[in-house]
Amino acid sequence: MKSKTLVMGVIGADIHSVGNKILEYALKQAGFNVVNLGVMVSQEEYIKAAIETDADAILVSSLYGHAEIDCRGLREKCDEAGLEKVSLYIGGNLVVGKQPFKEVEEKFKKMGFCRVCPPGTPPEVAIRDLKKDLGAE
Amino acid sequence: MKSKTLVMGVIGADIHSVGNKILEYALKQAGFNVVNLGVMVSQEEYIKAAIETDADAILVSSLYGHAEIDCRGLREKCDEAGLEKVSLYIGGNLVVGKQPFKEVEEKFKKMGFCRVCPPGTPPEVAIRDLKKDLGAE
Amino acid sequence: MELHNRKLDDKMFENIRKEVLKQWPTGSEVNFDEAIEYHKKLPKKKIFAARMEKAKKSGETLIQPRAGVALVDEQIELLRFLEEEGEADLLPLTIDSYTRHNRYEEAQKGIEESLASGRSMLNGFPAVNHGVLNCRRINESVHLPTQVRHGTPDARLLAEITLAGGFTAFEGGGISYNIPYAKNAPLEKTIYDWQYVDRLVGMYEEAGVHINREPFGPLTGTLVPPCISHSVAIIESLLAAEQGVKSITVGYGQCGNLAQDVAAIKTLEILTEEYLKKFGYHDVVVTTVLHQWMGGFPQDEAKAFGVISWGAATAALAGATKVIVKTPHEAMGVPTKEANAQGLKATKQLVAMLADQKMPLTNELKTEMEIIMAETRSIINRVYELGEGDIAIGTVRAFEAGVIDVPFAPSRYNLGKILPARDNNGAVRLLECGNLPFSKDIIDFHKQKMEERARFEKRKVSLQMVIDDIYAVGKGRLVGRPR
Amino acid sequence: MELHNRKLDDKMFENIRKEVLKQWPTGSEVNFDEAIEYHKKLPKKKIFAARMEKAKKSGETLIQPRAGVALVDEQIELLRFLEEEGEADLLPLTIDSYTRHNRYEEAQKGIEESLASGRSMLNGFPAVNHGVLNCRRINESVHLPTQVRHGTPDARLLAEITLAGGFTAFEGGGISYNIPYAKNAPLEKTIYDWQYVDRLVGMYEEAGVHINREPFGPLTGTLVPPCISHSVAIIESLLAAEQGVKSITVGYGQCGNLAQDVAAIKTLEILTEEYLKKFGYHDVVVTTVLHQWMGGFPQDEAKAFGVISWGAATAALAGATKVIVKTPHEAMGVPTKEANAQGLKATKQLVAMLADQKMPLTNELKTEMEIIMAETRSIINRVYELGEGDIAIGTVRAFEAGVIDVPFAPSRYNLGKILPARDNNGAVRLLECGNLPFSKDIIDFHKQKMEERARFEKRKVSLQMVIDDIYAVGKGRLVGRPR
Ligand code: B12
Ligand code: B12
Repeated sequence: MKSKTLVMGVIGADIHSVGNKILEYALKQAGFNVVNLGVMVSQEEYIKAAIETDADAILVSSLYGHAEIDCRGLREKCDEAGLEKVSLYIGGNLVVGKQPFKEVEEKFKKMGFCRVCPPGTPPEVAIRDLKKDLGAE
Repeated sequence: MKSKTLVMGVIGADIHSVGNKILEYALKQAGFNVVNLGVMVSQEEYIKAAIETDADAILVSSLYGHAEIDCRGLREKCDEAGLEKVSLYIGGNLVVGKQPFKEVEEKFKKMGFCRVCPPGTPPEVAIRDLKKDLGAE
Repeated sequence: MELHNRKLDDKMFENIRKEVLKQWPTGSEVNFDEAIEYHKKLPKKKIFAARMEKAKKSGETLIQPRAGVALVDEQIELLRFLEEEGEADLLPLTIDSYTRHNRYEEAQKGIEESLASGRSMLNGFPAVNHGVLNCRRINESVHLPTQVRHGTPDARLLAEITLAGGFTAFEGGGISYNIPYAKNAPLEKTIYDWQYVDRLVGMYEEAGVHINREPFGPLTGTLVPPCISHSVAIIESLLAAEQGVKSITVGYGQCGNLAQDVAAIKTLEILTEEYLKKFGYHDVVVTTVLHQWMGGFPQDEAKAFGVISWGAATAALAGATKVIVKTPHEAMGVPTKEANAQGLKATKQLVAMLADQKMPLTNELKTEMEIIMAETRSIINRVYELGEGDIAIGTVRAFEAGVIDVPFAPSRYNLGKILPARDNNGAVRLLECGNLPFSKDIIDFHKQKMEERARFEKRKVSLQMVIDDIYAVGKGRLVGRPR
Repeated sequence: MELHNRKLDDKMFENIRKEVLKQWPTGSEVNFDEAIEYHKKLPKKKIFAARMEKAKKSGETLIQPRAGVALVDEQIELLRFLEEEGEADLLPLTIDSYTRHNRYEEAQKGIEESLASGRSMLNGFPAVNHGVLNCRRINESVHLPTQVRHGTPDARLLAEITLAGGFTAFEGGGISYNIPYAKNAPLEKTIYDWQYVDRLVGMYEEAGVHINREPFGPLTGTLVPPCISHSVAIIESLLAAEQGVKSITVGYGQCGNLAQDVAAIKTLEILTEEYLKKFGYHDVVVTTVLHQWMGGFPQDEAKAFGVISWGAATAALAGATKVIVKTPHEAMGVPTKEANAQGLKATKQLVAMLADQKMPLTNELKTEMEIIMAETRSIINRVYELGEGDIAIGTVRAFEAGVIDVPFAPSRYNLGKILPARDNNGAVRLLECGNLPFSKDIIDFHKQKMEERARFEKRKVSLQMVIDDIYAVGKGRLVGRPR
């Protein structure tokens, strides 16, 4: 079975690059085909990269708290661009402040993300979920 | 005006002696006539000392949390011994655990104490209150 | 009864034992041979002495809370919470104050009122009232080595019950659980009673069961100079070793100046081992414990976390074998289990983060070590002289003479003539050396240190400094400077 | 634009200024002469530079939080809480991330959504959108010196507005607010834009108004070796001094090994003063700041308190002039005001408790200081060479060549070839020295330190160590040992 392609990056004006580098490394080690757009990625850049690489999933990171504003409309724009089958993942410190994660999760699920990962989710967990969801390897 | 006489001590099986020594020192500096019974004082000892010295007030300390059990009936026994006019003060860490002080205060006021002092009450405050209540100096 | 530092003979021990086990009905539950069998079936990881020895070898610093409530099920819940949520390495069974004074009727009242009111009305666990089987039930409900911690001048019945109850470590000693914990208990009596406890432990050892013993290091917890607590720890170690104790943890209450605290932990181990060897006890394993700051705490919880963390860091940098942990509720009352776990977790973070750093042997550290060793040796040697070769007799005479003197102690068998205060860097020195058998050099050293502070503070050396120092940590400082 | 390390000339400055003030409508609120008048009426105790200088003289360690929310009244409430309940010595105005990237429309959206939702939807205070008068309102509502803290590659408009708004200190620099905070901003451009900011500050100084400047020390906050952050701090100090800045606070992010951290703070002050003098800037006052651990935090609040407290202790023992405080919410999100105050209070307790202790100059400390100084000097000297005598030009070339290289930085103008990792005692060393202009001795030193760790861990020196170290503090360790 061909290895799955993931587009990843940190959205908006967010420059938290450490987790992004480590996550890329771990996903590659796990056998994924990874396209890392780095930090400060716009919605358009994710979509463009996903189309170009025929990606299976887009992994959005947001650490700095502005994910709510930055992600608005992303699912819809993907669908418009013909990426209805691409799964959207998001992880990091998604909202401003320490808030009950259940509420945060619901909010982002409503926005069209299939998995919402709490602060500090380790790569092992991300990989396990991805393999399960994408039926990889 | 003659200086007021205070009987003081740490009640029950309580051996916390540090605060007791310091409180004695501060009360004496402030001009009170102080009879310090030290630690592990029984209800009977307070009463005996108060009668012998014609005390104006009894200052009970309890740090270790058993004040509720140790002080039960003290007011009544004082009254029986003819010490109706003697004021009862209590201070320290009066109950087991960190509890809202309002509730603790009420509990001990009901038991007949005229002033209930929260954990760590500084001697200055005790002295100010005593002077006011006893009309000293 | 005549006090000597000599192993209690078997017959005498058995005679006393009969009396002791009659002090409260639960005494009848004690069966020594059966208890030995019980202990032998314990898994190794529940044996306190073994865990301490392992930590000593690997250079770990283990963490241990204090914890005791009135009822058995609540005690189990509390301990399980502390091992799981709190990440404790070692557990305690902290005993209530009535039991500590052998007032079992009052303890019983406390149990009943706790049942009635639905919250613990006792400041610890009344183990004697609950008896052997309940102790075992607790022991079997946890996974870590558990120690009995208390403050009991006469702990003979408590020791019988809790050791038969399967606990593998027992804190205290005839000096350290008298002078700070009692008012009228004669030292002859408490040392003698603790010889019984140590002999009991010795009998367990002879039967092949390891029991850890720990003299209570911090004493009154308030500005106790290292030489005083060291002297008591060493004497109690010698007394215990004579009765057959093989695993001893000597303790010290953090004073707050890093160099002095590290020097204290290092010299405590060196000196205890030295004196044990000197007196012919060659097979005793000595480990150390640092108690996080034992004096008055700040009421604010965040500030308390600061104090707790500094104790944790000090324990790690000093390389103590274990650290006894305070909680953010310290100034207010016996902690909830959550607050207790918080103290543990802050401590765990720091002992683990600093596990790979040790304080290097600087000149400052060397000087502190030398002064502590000189002071302690002069005290112990004088105690030995006073006892004409018998350290037990010497101890009684030493306290009478003020050759050992514990600041702010409640006991009338303590002279109470010395006055400790901090020097300009926060180390605990003596503003008044009382009758401590110090050389002129040492006395001058203390005087000079206090004068240095006085000059800096532009005030005279005086009792006010001592008082200011007692309040200082609670108010957010180490040295109680004039306002 | 052509980059040189030379004071911007007045005419050019005024030309740029016209453009800058047009970037957002609030720019029109800025009136320099009126702002000078405003500043001159500020009480002395609100002047950041004065407070820092006083602390340096008296040996205090001041405490300062980070804090920013979307709306003005909430910002005032937050800061007042931090000065009263949190016992802060210095206050911040922390700016949101949209403003940092000059995306004022998005910031405006954030303000509006915050108004609508009733909670701050921005991770900081959008000062440009709020304008000069709102800044003054904040400034007038607090009692302490307040600094603008951000992370803005092009901070010209922000500086104009907040300085006219009466704040007396401004963080950042053309390197330290680019490399860790941007992806595509060319260094020439950001250094040039920051010359504008520094020149603006210089103009305030020439008009008799003291403004403190602080290069951002921690960079990416993640295993940054002292020589890298020191080099950036020194270069930004030189660039600032050239434009007329007189009060500079150089910073460093705690790494966790005490000896290395103390050495870092000491050498940072020594080297910055040395280079400023060497290049002819004789009247600049240099102070220092230690940032409590800037990498990934543990999620558990009690454990976070442990990390915070260790940072506080390190700052005090190192004698840093101030310490920037983390909070128990760090791993989770922007802290509530209560959590922020808790971090401050734990820190206050420790800096005050340890005020009278300093780390003695041990061999270990001396060695750390020597290595940091040798490394930093070799970098700065090479930068100077690369710039043919011009430190600004040299800096651009140095980043291209990897002569300065910031680990894990998002900027594509950073080579990203070096790899830091901890040695066996937790000090940050280099597993891969990349193109740093180090002597063979220094390279060997690092190699040997890494091999020592590898032997201890029984594994090869490898990238896995770096990764393990990045996670370590969050998981309760300093050195990321194999599990
Ligand atoms: C030092 C100390 C000890 C020392 C005491 C040495 C000695 N002989 O004095 C040692 C280590 C031996 C000890 C033992 C125990 N302690 Co203790 N101890 C403390 C500690 C840390 C400081 C007390 C102190 O000296 N403070 C400094 C002095 C100057 O202040 P103070 O005692 O509060 O007294 C001042 C004021 O309260 C006021 N005041 C006092 N009485 C009165 C009365 C009046 C009328 C007024 C106006 C004012 C007033 O004036 C005093 C002078 O300023 C406190 C916690 C804390 N406060 O930080 C726990 C604490 C009091 N101990 C406690 C306990 C439970 C014990 C033990 C049972 C052991 C255990 N389970 O851990 C035993 C008790 C033994 C016994 N039988 O009593 C608990 C009590 C819990 C509760 N009430 O819920 C505390 C609060 C700790 C805790 N949070 O668990 N302890
Ligand atoms: C280091 C750091 C910085 C560095 C970043 C350097 C750099 N260029 O990377 C510096 C100091 C520059 C910085 C700046 C700022 N930061 Co910052 N920073 C941190 C910190 C301490 C650690 C982040 C980190 O590197 N962690 C280690 C890596 C390995 O973990 P990670 O980033 O969490 O990523 C892992 C997982 O989350 C997961 N993951 C990530 N994304 C995804 C996506 C998917 C789909 C999945 C499955 C998993 C996953 O996998 C990653 C690898 O294991 C965090 C707090 C914390 N976590 O302790 C704050 C934090 C993220 N920062 C924060 C903020 C607010 C800022 C600033 C705005 C400044 C400020 N106000 O203080 C600026 C933002 C600038 C900008 N424009 O983005 C906030 C965010 C608040 C919120 N969400 O409510 C935090 C949480 C701190 C706080 N509590 O206030 N920061």
